[in-house]
Amino acid sequence: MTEILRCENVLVSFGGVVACNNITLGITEGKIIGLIGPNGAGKTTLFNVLTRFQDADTGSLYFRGADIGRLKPHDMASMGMTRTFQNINLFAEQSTLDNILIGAHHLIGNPFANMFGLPRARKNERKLIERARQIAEMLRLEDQLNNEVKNLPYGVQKRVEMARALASNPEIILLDEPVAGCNEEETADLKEIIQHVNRELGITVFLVEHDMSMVMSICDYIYVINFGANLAEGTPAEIQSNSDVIKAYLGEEDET
Amino acid sequence: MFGQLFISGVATGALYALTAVAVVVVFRNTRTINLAQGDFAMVGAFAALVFIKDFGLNYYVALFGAVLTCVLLGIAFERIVMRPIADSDWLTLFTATLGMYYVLHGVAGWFWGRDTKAFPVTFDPTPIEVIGGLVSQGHVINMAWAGGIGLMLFWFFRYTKQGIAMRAVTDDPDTAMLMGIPVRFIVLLTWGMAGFLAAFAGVLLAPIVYVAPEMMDEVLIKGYVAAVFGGLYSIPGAILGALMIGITENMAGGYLGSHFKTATAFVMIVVLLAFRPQGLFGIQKRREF
Amino acid sequence: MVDPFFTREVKLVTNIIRQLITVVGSLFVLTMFQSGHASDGPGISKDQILICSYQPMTGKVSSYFRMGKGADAWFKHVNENGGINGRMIKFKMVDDKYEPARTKNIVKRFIERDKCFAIVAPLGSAPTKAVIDYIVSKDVPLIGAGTGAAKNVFYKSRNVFPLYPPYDKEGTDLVRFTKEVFNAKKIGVIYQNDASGKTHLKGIEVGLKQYGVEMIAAEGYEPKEVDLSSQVIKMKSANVDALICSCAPEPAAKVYTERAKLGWKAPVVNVFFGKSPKVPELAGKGAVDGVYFATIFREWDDPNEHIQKAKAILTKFYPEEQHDAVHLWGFTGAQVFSEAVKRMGSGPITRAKLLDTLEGIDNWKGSVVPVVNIGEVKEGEEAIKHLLVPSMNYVVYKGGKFQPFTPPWMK
Amino acid sequence: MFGPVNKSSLNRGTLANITTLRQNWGLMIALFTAALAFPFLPGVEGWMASQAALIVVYIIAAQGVSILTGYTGLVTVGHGGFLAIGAYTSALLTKYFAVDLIIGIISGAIMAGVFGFLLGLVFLRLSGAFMAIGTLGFAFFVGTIVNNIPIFEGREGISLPTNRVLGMEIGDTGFLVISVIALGLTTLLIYRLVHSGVGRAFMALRDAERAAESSGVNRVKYRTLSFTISAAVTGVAGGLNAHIVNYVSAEVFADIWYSVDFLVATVVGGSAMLMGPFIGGFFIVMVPFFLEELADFSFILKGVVLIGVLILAPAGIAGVIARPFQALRAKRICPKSTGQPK
Repeated sequence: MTEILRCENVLVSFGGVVACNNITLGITEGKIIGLIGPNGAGKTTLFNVLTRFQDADTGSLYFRGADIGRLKPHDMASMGMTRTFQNINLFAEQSTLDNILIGAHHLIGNPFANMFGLPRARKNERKLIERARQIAEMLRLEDQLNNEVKNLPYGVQKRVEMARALASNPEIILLDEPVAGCNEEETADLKEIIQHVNRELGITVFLVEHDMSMVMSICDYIYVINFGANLAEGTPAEIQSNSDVIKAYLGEEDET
Repeated sequence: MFGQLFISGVATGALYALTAVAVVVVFRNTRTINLAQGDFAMVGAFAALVFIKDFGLNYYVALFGAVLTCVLLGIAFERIVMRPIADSDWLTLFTATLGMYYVLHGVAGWFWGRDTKAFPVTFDPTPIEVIGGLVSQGHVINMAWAGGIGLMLFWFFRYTKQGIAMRAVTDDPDTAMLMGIPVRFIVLLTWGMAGFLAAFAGVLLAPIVYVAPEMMDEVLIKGYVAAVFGGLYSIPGAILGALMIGITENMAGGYLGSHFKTATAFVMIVVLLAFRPQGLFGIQKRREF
Repeated sequence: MVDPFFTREVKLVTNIIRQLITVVGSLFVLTMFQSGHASDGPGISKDQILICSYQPMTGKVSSYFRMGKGADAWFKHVNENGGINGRMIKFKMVDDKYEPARTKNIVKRFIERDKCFAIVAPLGSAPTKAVIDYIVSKDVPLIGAGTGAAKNVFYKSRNVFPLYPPYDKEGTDLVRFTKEVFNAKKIGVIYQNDASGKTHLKGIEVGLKQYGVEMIAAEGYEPKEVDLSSQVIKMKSANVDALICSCAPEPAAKVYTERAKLGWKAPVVNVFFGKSPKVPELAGKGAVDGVYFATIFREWDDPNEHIQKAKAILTKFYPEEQHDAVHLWGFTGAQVFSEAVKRMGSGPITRAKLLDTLEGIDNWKGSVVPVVNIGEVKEGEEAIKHLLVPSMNYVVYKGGKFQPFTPPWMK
Repeated sequence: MFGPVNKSSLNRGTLANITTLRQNWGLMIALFTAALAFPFLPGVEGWMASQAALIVVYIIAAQGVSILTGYTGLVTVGHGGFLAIGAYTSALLTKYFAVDLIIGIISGAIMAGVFGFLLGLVFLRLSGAFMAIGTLGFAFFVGTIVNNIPIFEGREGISLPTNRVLGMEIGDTGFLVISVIALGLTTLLIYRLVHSGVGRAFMALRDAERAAESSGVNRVKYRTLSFTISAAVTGVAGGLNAHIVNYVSAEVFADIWYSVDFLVATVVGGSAMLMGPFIGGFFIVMVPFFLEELADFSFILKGVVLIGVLILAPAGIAGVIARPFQALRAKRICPKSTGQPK
């Protein structure tokens, strides 16, 4: 099993407050990996570092062994990494189809050729639309394609975000709290989708989540961080029985 | 020459300061650049003019009347125009204030004509000497008032319930709402305050820039630049920005040549924004997710 | 203040309707019904003469709209007294915001759609420069435009009747003034950074050579600049013997306030378009005391009957206006035009005849200008001979009023 | 890779695109034919052609603003500066080098585009109020330059030779035809832009900058591109504006309210709609036209309409007009759409 994404000794601080303190973790290809930790443990910051929205003060990042510490957020998509956001971050004024197509932005080729509608670009565009439809089909969004996403229900918007992530043809998807705010039915739905994506499409999934039962049931491997530092790692079963983790979640609740 | 240029620059900067502060006060709580701020002031100046000339009132009574007029105008503007579109994007709010600019401009031109009018209260022409430079009394009085209002704002934001609530709304409107702060009321108060500051700006500037519908246009634009200079969130920053612009302008006018005088502020702002997009004293807001 | 409201609202509605009708009408109606003599020029009907004028009603120089109001007041007065030879004068003023691009479109409409007989008393150097070629090419008379830009005054056409002398000539005269009245050797100039100021500057440079005076400082200002202190401070520290101020009333007031503040005593002469009762009013009487102004008109308190009549007319039709020399600019063009129409009698009225009649006005003392003498211009000659107000006088502000002043060479 | 492709859904999608295309094209072609035929109608006089050309100029300028403000979400109050750059480039070339009108206008657009590119780079990190003030500063800066450097002749202005294309004098009618053709090209450009990956990227940056970045949109590249295209389109308007009156003067370009007029045109018409600038440009030019003798009323009316549009029709007048069409289209294309997940 090869590691697709790895970070070593990542340290990030905001004006004296240390958000990530020497975090090291590796994501094995083809798995669903979870990242958990109490509120304010630095999960989102780590996500931002991995997707290059945030620069680490020290530490290194590797994607398939190549150093990605200096790349920009928009370089991630063409490399095969994509993410979703904690609160829904869709292009609200645009249709579902357009939202999905943006996900495939790095596949449009030469922007000028695309803009002036040269034959090859047109062909490419048609192919992208076709693929967007297939993704929509898979996520049961085909009836929403022409609707503006701001008018869609919450759970559907979550699926649109997922579809957008898939459109970039990723090898790994980073999901920032994919089921936050969803009801049980929607959660089950998304869980199924995540598993489908992982098993049928072979895409590695790295997710941050607060819903423990969901994390425990779908993850192959889990990292726990607390106060910005590695606390524990292991299979769901190991984590559930880890005393440090239990203490972090229960005993020291008021200090986080 | 340097001393005199400096002092005159400070005097001019003080003219921009009141408008800059008003721009900041509105921006902090509504995230809107108020293009009508200058026209509020213009209405205030005209109101004072009418009170003094047509009703024969005392200067201070007229000032009070102007303040009342402008506060009501600010509140009415919030209730009628800004509230229905409060949830819209930046562009919408900005252009709404622009609409108000047009309306007030047109109404003022219609009521009072386009002619420049003298403000009946003029100051004693004997100048006062300050560290080697001469300042006219009008400017000194203007600076004193501006300083007084600055202190009052400081006290307001530091010690009054409304002021603290306003600051909370500035920091995080959503949390403030959850904490039980009546955000709507605070926004209304903000606009009232904008009117209050505008009235002072209008009446104080009237003897210096003279009364006409477009009297505040130039001051207003410099006021924005000053506000952005200070980072748009900081009142002391806005005042400092205004003074800096006044001084730099005068220095450029004196040493580089008058052609470049008015452009100085804009060159400064373009260069500043290129290197410090958050303004001189602005806080780089953490990117939120 | 109540009555104008109502009339303006009615005017608003009728205006919109009229505009719509003209636009739609001229699309579909090919031949327009023309009344009056078959031989009459455009814009002339049996009972009306249509003349037009572009004015900065709004925008940055809107205070110069006074010129339009002056002309309008005169024409209202004429109409109230039965018009001229049975015809009323319709004076149409349109706002161009002092933007040349708008002016051009407006003038096109004047000439092509409205069929204006003549353009009378419009305002502005830049707008006029933008449209003068077009106006002349359509053979339309341009009478009394408020501009001293060289192009407009020296335009080679019979159709142009400039109002006052070009600014560069005035500039040269002012240098002579500083030399012979102030006995200055080194002068400074503060000028408006636009067509008027720069033309003055050109003339001043000519004058420097002619009279052996040196210009050691020249500072410009933007028309709407808030504060002119740096310019005045620079003048003072350059230690000039005398100052020429090519300033409009509001900036002039700012300059004199600043000058008084600094306690600077060098003598000053101001160009004529800054001569306004506004200056002492805005700056305070003390600050303007002893300042010389060029002027092209008599004072409003001059006992001359025409001045007093103009005052009465203006008070009647524009009661809220404060009397200013700029009103008289408008009066001049309007009065000369109506005199010419009067002289044409009841026969057919054409543009060619108007030009001939205007050129026939000699030694006429019936307007706010002391004497109007319009010379003859042949095709291809400069319009400068058409000047309505050829001479320039000087006043000095002393003891709270403008007093006539005659420089040595005019005695 | 994604499982079986459902043919029927694919057809529906293609249909959707083609219908959008056809409806817009139909309307646009009708509009342009009408505009081109207009000057040749009986009873149309020269001033109407030049008035119509002025409207066209405002439409093009508003289109320029709409690219940046409407589609990319960066509010600009400084497009008067680009207009000036386009106008002066074209003016100086036609006056001193006697180049063809069309080449002059194209050069103006290129020059404005170059400045747009630079400004885009300078203001890379700005948005919202800061962007507005920054662009405002730029416009003033350009105004000061043209007012004070002798070759631009400041407020005195430059009178230009009569308009010639390929050596022929074109007059008002010919000029209108040229303007309408230019408008056609800019409209086509915007249409292609909006319906391509580039336009999608612009709108993505507008709606959710971070999500766009994580989807692979290079923020720097696309923001700068948007600035460049927007400035170039406004530069076209500038070139036309110079030749419509054969006169350029700093009197106009040093004035912020000119830039603001374009913004108003964009917002009133509908900032992110193809039709928006058309309605807005018409509005801005025709309000003072209908109220030409009542200048103050034209101010008031402009303000009241602007505020009214913002409150009643936030998507602009074009949004109101488009609403029934959109509803109709949605019904036809997605008859089953209920807005609820299955």
